Amino acid sequence: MSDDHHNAAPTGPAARVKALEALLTDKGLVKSEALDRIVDTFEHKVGPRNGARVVAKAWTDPEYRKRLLKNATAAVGELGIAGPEGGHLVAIENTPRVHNLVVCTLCSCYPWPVLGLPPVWYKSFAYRSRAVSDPRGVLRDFGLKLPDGVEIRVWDSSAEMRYLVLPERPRGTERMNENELALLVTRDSMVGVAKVSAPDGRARDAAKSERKASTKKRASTKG
Amino acid sequence: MSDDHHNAAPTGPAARVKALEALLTDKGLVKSEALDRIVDTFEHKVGPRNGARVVAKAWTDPEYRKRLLKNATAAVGELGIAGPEGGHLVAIENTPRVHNLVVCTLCSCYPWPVLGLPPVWYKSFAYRSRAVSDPRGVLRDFGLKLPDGVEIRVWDSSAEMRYLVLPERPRGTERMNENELALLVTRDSMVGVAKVSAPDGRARDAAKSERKASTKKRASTKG
Amino acid sequence: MNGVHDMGGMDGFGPVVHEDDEPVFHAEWEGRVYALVGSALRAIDVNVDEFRHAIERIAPAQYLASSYYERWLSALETLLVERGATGMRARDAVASRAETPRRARFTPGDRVRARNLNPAGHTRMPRYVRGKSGVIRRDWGVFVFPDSNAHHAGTRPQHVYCVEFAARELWGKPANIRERLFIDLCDEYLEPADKLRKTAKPKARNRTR
Amino acid sequence: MNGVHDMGGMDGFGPVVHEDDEPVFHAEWEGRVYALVGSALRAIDVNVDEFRHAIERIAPAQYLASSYYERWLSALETLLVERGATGMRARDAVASRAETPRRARFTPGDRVRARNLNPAGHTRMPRYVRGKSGVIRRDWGVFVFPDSNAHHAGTRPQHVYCVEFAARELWGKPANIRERLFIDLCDEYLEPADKLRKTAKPKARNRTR
Repeated sequence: MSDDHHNAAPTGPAARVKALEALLTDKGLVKSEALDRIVDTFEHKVGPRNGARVVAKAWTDPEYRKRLLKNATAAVGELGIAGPEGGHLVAIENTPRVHNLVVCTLCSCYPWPVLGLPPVWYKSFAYRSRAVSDPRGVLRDFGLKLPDGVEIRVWDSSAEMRYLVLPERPRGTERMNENELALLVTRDSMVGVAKVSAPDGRARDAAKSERKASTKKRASTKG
Repeated sequence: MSDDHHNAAPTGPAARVKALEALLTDKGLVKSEALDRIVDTFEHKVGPRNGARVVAKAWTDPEYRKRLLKNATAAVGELGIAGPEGGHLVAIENTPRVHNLVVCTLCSCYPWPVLGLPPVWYKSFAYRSRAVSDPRGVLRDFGLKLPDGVEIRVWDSSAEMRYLVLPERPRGTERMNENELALLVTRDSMVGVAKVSAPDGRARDAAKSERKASTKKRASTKG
Repeated sequence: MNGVHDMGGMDGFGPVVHEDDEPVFHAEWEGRVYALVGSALRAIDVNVDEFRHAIERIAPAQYLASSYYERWLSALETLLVERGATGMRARDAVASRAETPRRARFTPGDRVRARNLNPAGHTRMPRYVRGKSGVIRRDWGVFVFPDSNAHHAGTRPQHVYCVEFAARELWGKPANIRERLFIDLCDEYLEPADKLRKTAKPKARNRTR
Repeated sequence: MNGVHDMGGMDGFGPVVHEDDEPVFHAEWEGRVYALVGSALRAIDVNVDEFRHAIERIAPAQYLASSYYERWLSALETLLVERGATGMRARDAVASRAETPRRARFTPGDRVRARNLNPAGHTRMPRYVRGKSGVIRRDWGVFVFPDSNAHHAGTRPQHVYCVEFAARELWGKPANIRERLFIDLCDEYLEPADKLRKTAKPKARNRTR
């Protein structure tokens, strides 16, 4: 999206938003500082790192995995993750035979607390229109070609349930711990348009060398 | 539609058309004089007056009406009317109990030889979308409110058949001849979004004085 | 294709606006486009189904933002560019080969169901009738099959029928019982309605996950 | 409403384009709109269904020409103007009245058909499942009914189920048998599939005209 030229025009969205905010703060309906906090939260605190922690924990803790699949809202709550659009979370598990894909055809519902705000492709008309009728074609757009024998399950989140895909743990990660694993888990894999890859050479080395440090830092970025 | 500003811009349709015509005449694929003739034909020669002649004749000549309802292509051909989009004409007759309405939801197919090129409203998304699902609402947009007891038949011309509505002959026109009647018949009535009205003033007086006669005559125009 | 052009039954386009004393063309270029399309398409062997499909292929946002003749113009440009890639020669005239028409499978009075077809290419069966049941009212005779003809994949000549649908079948119970829809559908678009409807069943399982 | 927003199964939007290292917001105003919507709607008592419907009410051509946050902005403006007409006071809180939930009509394993509903207002049942048969997989419990809640016409609390559809049921025979769709549908959207399907029949007549 190139919104730059919009910003210049007085009727562009930037100007309209500024006018709206002025009106609403003037009327006492909103507070600019509260808006600042919301923007900051979604730019810096809530994001796919939350979901990655959940996935990594489910990969390494079989009991947690069970709780996650049974009641995802409660299970992510154990990690301090909660918030708007997170009241009815459902985790769906990929297996070698079943691949899950999440879409919202009618708007762009998304599990904010675990994945943050949705990327442009998730909100795109191309994705919203074709994910339900041509999921294999959509996955090919992402460079993911699944074997014919794999069943694809598409989840159209039309009501209040919000879906988190629990991707398959990649081979070659048996020695990695929870924090290292979390670094591998991408947003796309938790929506179901990608698989999680084992780290290649360099990254694997990096993961090893930073094993201790990373643990502490990421824990402090919790929402 | 305000296309005026387009004409000024070099990338507007007017400029693009000019460039196309130059290219195609240059390649010998089209001839400008042939294009002139086509434009002239549809601006001045082919139009709803053709259909009006057909309707007026059907109102005044019961045998012609029968032929029209049986094979409209042949019947309009008797009046020298033919041309593109006229190869499979079908006439559908309105009665006091049945009102017909024609639309083309997928593009804007229209019986050119009898009605000319379609008006903007026929090509509008509003008409194409709602004529099939809410015909009574669409007719209200045209100011036509039909009694609840009247059945509405919508014809979506999705194949090569092109539909011409044969409207009801209005009361009070019993003394009018074919040429006078043709002047009453509007384009909209032959698409089915309007009824044909008797001429006001003069004709209404005539209608009153002919009350008795009309009963009998109308009986003869029944389907 | 299930394009935005297939707008039967859509909401949101507002009331129909009628223009009094409307001219045939609202600008000179509209007339030129109209005339050019008819002449040029013949010259480069583009059939009507292919032209319609070129209009359907206009990107949805552009389609909705364009006027009727702007869409004609865009489609013509597209076809010329595509043909230009092959030196503006006519394509192999597959369409002109004489093909044997399919025999009529239905006769007036037959109950039929419009099949649930979702072709990626051109089709003249709008979405709003698919899966719905109606009655054959007329057999119009044999016509070219738009779905193949648009792609120069043969004319596949077949019968086209006028099929009647109750508005309630199309739009559900609140629809007026005194409203019917008539639409002309190709033989291939239809299946007998009286045979048991075979729905694709998900296997009976206890849980999804 | 059968709006352009209901795009499941539509063709023509091209491939999905992926942006690497995408920022959360692509311009500062996007973040402000996001934050404003959440805060302002609460202040003027607009529920999420009403907000979604305000987005759906954007004119189709504008909807397709706008980005996600541009649509949020337009919807917010619309709602503020509409509320402004009533002095920006919250509407009567019909939605907050305690209503008795409808009892669950279905249980996991039941075969159901999505009803052919075409409401003029807000709905969360997309067109592509209507009339199609599937199987109840989960009962998620009781939720507000979006179709009424969006119009402040009561919450009509009812069960929402996860319903499984075979891709072939939705898209016809060419669909891959190894594809299934799961969608959460309200009790009122569904009817038992095993009862004989009553199609609205046109009266048997010999001719249409």
